[in-house]
Amino acid sequence: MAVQKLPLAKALNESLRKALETDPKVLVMGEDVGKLGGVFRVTDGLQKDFGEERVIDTPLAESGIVGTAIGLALRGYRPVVEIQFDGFVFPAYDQIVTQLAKMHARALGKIKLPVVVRIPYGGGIGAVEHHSESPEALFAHVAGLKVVSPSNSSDAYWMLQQAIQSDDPVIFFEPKRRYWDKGEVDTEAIPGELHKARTVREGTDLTLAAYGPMVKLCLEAAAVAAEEGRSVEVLDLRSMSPIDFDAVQASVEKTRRLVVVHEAPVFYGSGAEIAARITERCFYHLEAPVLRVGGYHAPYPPARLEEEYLPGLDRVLDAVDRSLAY
Amino acid sequence: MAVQKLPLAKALNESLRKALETDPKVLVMGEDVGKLGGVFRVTDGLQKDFGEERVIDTPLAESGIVGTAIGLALRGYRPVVEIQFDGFVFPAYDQIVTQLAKMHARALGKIKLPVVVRIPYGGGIGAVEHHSESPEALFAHVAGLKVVSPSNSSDAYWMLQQAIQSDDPVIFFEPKRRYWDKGEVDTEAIPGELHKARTVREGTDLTLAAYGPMVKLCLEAAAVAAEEGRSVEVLDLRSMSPIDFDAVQASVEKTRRLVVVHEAPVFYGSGAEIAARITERCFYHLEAPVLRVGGYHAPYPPARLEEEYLPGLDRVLDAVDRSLAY
Amino acid sequence: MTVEGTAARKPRRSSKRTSASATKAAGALSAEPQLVQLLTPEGERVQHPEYDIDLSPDELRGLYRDMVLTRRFDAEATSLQRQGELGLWASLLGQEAAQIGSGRALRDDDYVFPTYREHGVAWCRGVDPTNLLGMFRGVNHGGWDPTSNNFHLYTIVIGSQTLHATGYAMGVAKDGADSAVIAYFGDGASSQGDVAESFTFSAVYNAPVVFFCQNNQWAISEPTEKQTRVPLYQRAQGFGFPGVRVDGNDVLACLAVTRSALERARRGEGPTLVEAFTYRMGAHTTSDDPTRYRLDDERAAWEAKDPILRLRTYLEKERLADAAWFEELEAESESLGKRVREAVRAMPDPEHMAMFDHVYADGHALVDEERAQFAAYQASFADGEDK
Amino acid sequence: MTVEGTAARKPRRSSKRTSASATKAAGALSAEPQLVQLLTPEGERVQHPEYDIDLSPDELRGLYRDMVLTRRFDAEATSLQRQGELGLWASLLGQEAAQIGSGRALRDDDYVFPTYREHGVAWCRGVDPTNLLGMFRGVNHGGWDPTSNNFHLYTIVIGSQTLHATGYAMGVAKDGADSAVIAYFGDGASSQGDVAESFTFSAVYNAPVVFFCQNNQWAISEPTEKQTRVPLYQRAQGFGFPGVRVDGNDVLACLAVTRSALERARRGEGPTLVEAFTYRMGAHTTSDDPTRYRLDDERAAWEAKDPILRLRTYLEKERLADAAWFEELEAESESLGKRVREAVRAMPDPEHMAMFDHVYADGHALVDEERAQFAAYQASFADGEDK
Ligand SMILES: Cc1ncc(C[n+]2csc(CCOP(=O)(O)OP(=O)(O)O)c2C)c(N)n1
Ligand SMILES: Cc1ncc(C[n+]2csc(CCOP(=O)(O)OP(=O)(O)O)c2C)c(N)n1
Ligand SMILES: [Mg+2]
Ligand SMILES: [Mg+2]
Repeated sequence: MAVQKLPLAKALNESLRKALETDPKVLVMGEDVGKLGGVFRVTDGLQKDFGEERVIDTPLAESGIVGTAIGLALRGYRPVVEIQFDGFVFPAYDQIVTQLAKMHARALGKIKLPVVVRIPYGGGIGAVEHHSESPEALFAHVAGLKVVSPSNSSDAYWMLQQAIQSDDPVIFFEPKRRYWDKGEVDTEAIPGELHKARTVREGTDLTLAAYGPMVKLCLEAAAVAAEEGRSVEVLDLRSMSPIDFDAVQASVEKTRRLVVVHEAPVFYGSGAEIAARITERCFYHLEAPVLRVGGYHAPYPPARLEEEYLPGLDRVLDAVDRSLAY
Repeated sequence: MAVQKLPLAKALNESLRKALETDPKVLVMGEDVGKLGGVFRVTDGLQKDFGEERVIDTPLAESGIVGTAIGLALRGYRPVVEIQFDGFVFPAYDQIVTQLAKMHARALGKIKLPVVVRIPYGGGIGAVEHHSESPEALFAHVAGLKVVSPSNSSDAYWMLQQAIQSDDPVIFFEPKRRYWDKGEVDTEAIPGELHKARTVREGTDLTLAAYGPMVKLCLEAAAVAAEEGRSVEVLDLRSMSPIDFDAVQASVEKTRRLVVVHEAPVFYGSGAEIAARITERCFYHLEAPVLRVGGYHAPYPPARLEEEYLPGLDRVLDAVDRSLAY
Repeated sequence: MTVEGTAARKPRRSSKRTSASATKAAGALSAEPQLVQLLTPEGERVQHPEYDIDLSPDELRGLYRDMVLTRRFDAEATSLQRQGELGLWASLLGQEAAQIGSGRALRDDDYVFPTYREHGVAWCRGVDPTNLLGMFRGVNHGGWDPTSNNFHLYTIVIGSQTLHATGYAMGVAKDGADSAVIAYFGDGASSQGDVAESFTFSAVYNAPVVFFCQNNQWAISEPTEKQTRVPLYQRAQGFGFPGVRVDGNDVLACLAVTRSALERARRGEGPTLVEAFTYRMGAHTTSDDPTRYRLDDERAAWEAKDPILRLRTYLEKERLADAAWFEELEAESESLGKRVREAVRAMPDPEHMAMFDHVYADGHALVDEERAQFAAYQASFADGEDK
Repeated sequence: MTVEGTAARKPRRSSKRTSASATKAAGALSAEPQLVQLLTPEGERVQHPEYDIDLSPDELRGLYRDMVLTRRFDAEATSLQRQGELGLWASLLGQEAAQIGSGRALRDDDYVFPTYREHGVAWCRGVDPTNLLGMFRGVNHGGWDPTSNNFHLYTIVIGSQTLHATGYAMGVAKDGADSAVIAYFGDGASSQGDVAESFTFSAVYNAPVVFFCQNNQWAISEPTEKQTRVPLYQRAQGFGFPGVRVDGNDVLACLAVTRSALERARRGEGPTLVEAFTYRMGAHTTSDDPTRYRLDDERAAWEAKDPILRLRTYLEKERLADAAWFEELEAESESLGKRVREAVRAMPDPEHMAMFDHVYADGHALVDEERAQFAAYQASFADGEDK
């Protein structure tokens, strides 16, 4: 009973259900989270079971959603907010950046804001504009926020539990193109720490670091590379703020090469921060510069171009080759 | 007549005046830009001379300001928008990121959005919360925007001219703590290119790269370092999107050491992008990792702590020492 | 689509649905909405004290033709989506009168800011319907030239276009032109801060803009009561301009009310909010499953108020069009469907390099660099093949 | 401050100032504002059909005392800023009645969301006035415990606290409590999208919140006409709840109207908008120079409507307070000023390391790392000194 094979979206659903059951202060709010169960069905059935007072269809106004969630948190609730798509978080950006992120510090710790903002993110699903963005760097740059992204069903379940339990605001990026990927969830396991990276494949020649939707791709790339006789280690970073630099450093001290992969544009992306800091930490270990594979400095393209825009197997392997060529 | 010594704020004022005179389509809009002349007097006297139809006091709503500026641009105007302080740009963030940045691409080039968003930014003026932010990375990560910042009166004058003439949206960050610093402005000079860096001090041992308010600090640091027998080159980057990587590369190939200085938090800041890319470009040239000096991962502190939070002479020199120690 | 029925024909009143929590005091504020109607669901022509309209038989037939062709186009797009030719489609089914009525009220020099559903308005503007399909097919994000038909690109971020419309209208006023601007948005959109800010700006600057809200009763799965507890047209008054509710399934009333609001704008009297009370007969988009959140009954009741049917009844009753004319229109419909089908199937995928185009008007060093890198990368595969 | 004068005593009507571009049609919407008044500028007690209040002499003297002490505190803060002890000060001068009247209408269990100017409300909540000065001195960003007096931190980002208040009120309703919430904001803030969204959310969820808008006629240099072309209290109606305009310089009317709105909230009838029509007698903040944008005449006219003076006149006329009482209050004022002055001067600068505190409640690896680096860096100077 404790171990189930669940699609990632369903694991999130179970996690929300668990939180609603366990803590009467937990609320789920957002556009269409009620009867519809969210456009991705992550909140499916929750309103039916927990009522309209706890699973709340909100007016169509993201600033309002986050702003009222802050107020509810001040009143002692633990709101879990759904933003319908990555591209629609920006009307709430002011509330997130100037209020949610800073209020705990503004009060010198006297109040806490346990608000989770769930954001389905990333591309690869053939969607129209604004439905495939990867804006994680825009949140990770902001002190006061924590930013995480699960890559599989088990992490989806547990990281959401931990995010809801956290007394800090957490921006929870859900890899929407992996919503339907199944994975085992042990609801009685002892979960790892929310902000620690995990080595998902061991290797000795090069480290691939990724999070969210790109972990699966990196595992595929490592498998192909293995056929070509290259031992590639894959790290699932899991958290973009904080970043588990210790884990990356340890891996790079072993492999001496690092490639960071994300869907977000490379320019000013999380790969930049990782490259800069790891180069500082591992200057004498690195045999090649940290390479980055990610989106281009262009608006996310129409669906028929997204395969070219997004990091794919070939682009990751190309970066692996380039790194190993140093 | 053509060469005048002007405070940076006054140089901006003259530049706006020139633009209003030259092009009847240029508009100035924002909160308190009219009779008051803006809280920093950058728009002083403009409404008096050009009228309320061209220098427009807007309602107190930043999304509305940028959103209507987009509409005005679609109608053929060239709005120059003032955001009163860095911390108040976020209500406009959605309009800037999802509309202003993307509309040209959305139309496959058939429309242009020549909108300039002026933002007084950075700390060091002893202000209350939200009045000392350095959010440039949050704009530079977004394709479709150009992001620049002058460091002196001459650039203030000319870069604003060029930003207004540009057919692309430009986020124009004004180093508010330098508003009162005087510098020569030659209004008949032939200006440099908007997005090219400038070497403001030559050196051979190490490169300091900065922009906006930190250029002056880096020059001071270079002068102190010179007394200690170290030849430090200082680059004024001027543009954060695009970044003139060629200029940084050329300098680093000479000096073999790079320290990037900005007020914004280091974590996910522009220094990360510069460090990552320059390390890739100059892997075999660098004798030390690119070091970064900037704000901490903490909300901008109360005024009585800002000196500790902000990069100062000692912190820059400390980084210079650390780099040279490699 | 043209369904007979005797179900309740009076527009459902929002107040009926006001959530239990709404109080009497609030209820008192929401007086009986004054729904402007000129043509009843039964096809009876009725008078209205403030709004009237006198249309020639040609014009009446024209409106009917517009609605039929729009519906046909929409149906074709829906089936193209089912066939996998489009990634998504947002159907306007049921909203033809609101869109054709308001669209036909416009002058060429007026400017339109649509949402993603104004296919009928696009039709009135002379936009080639196939142009609308590129973004739903995934070959572009719109891509048409807004200036060639004064019809802006579709906007997906809810509400944001209302500010663009307001700014554009401020520009029209500055130019001393007597054109007007119309901004479309939905009942859900009414909750967005941007829409409120556009009301504020347009009122303060007295901008010549008409806010045309198609209240189709639903924002995806949320009924209008999740956005407001009083009728939406009343929102305008608190900002200092008039709001009016029109039967959104009555093409004549939509034309009359929109024309009057546009005239008001031209006369320099500023903005008007028009709430077109209508119904989204289909799913939100082809990705949506409305059976999860609404009852069939409701849809059935609205079928009896079909906008096309009522005008057809009127045309037939008044003998303004004969069977031959309807047949000809049917044929025209079919050929439109065919043309659209063929055009979509022939729509090429964009070149890969196109993703680097038009990021900037004046160029950007990084885009150039990435373009070159991408070209070299792609060429490396070609090279590989050669070997 | 207590200036006699015979200048126009009726509140200036917004419509008088409506910009030239506003039209007659719009003007027609802005009917004569119904200004609730219980005490005239001349100190006459008047009746109002809907709002009345019966206060004991003690209570009346209490209100007077609150206003006087608040003004004294405010003056002290202004002079502390001039002396360089504070970096900035936002004076409430002229708005004492609006703040004390509304603040005294609150119960202990009600919750307040202020802007940055509600020093009088803070006083009513029992917040130690020196607590308010930390952020203006630059030693913290507020830092008091909002829960100890149910008085939230000052919010600088205009309008954003109205959503926090709405969410808090939604929580109160969920808890089944009969407390109410009050959100303060200004005339300028009324234009922010967040304020409109808070109206929408509070109406839809019927949240027990009172929106208290102090229309002090100015948002820095912009008169209210730059934000609206009709009186602000009317904004509420289009969202489905009542709005009322009260003489913001009449402490009795402010108390009565706010109390009534709070009671309404407690009864489960949802939000109310109160517009307190008042005047910012001073500069926007100590950084501002109002001579650049407004005429002295205007200020003079409002001096005649001073909120403290009129209550004094009334107390004296009705013999509710004697000279000794006023003298005692004067002495209390002075000692308050002295206490505040001393407290501010004694306020220590924060420890340098404090900037790493409270970034997160549960910690963050990078903050720990940077804190350690900073400590080592600072220690390196100490080491240097040793050598
Ligand atoms: C800012 C933003 N939030 C959320 C969405 C997702 N979304 C797309 S359409 C829609 C409902 C819109 O309802 P309404 O305004 O009534 O227009 P309708 O679709 O009924 O025509 C939502 C929530 C979006 N596009 N933009
Ligand atoms: C979002 C935002 N934009 C701009 C500012 C700068 N600002 C501070 S106070 C103010 C005017 C506020 O006017 P009003 O709401 O009438 O309040 P008042 O100061 O008159 O009490 C402005 C523009 C801000 N604090 N926040
Ligand atoms: Mg709708
Ligand atoms: Mg004000």
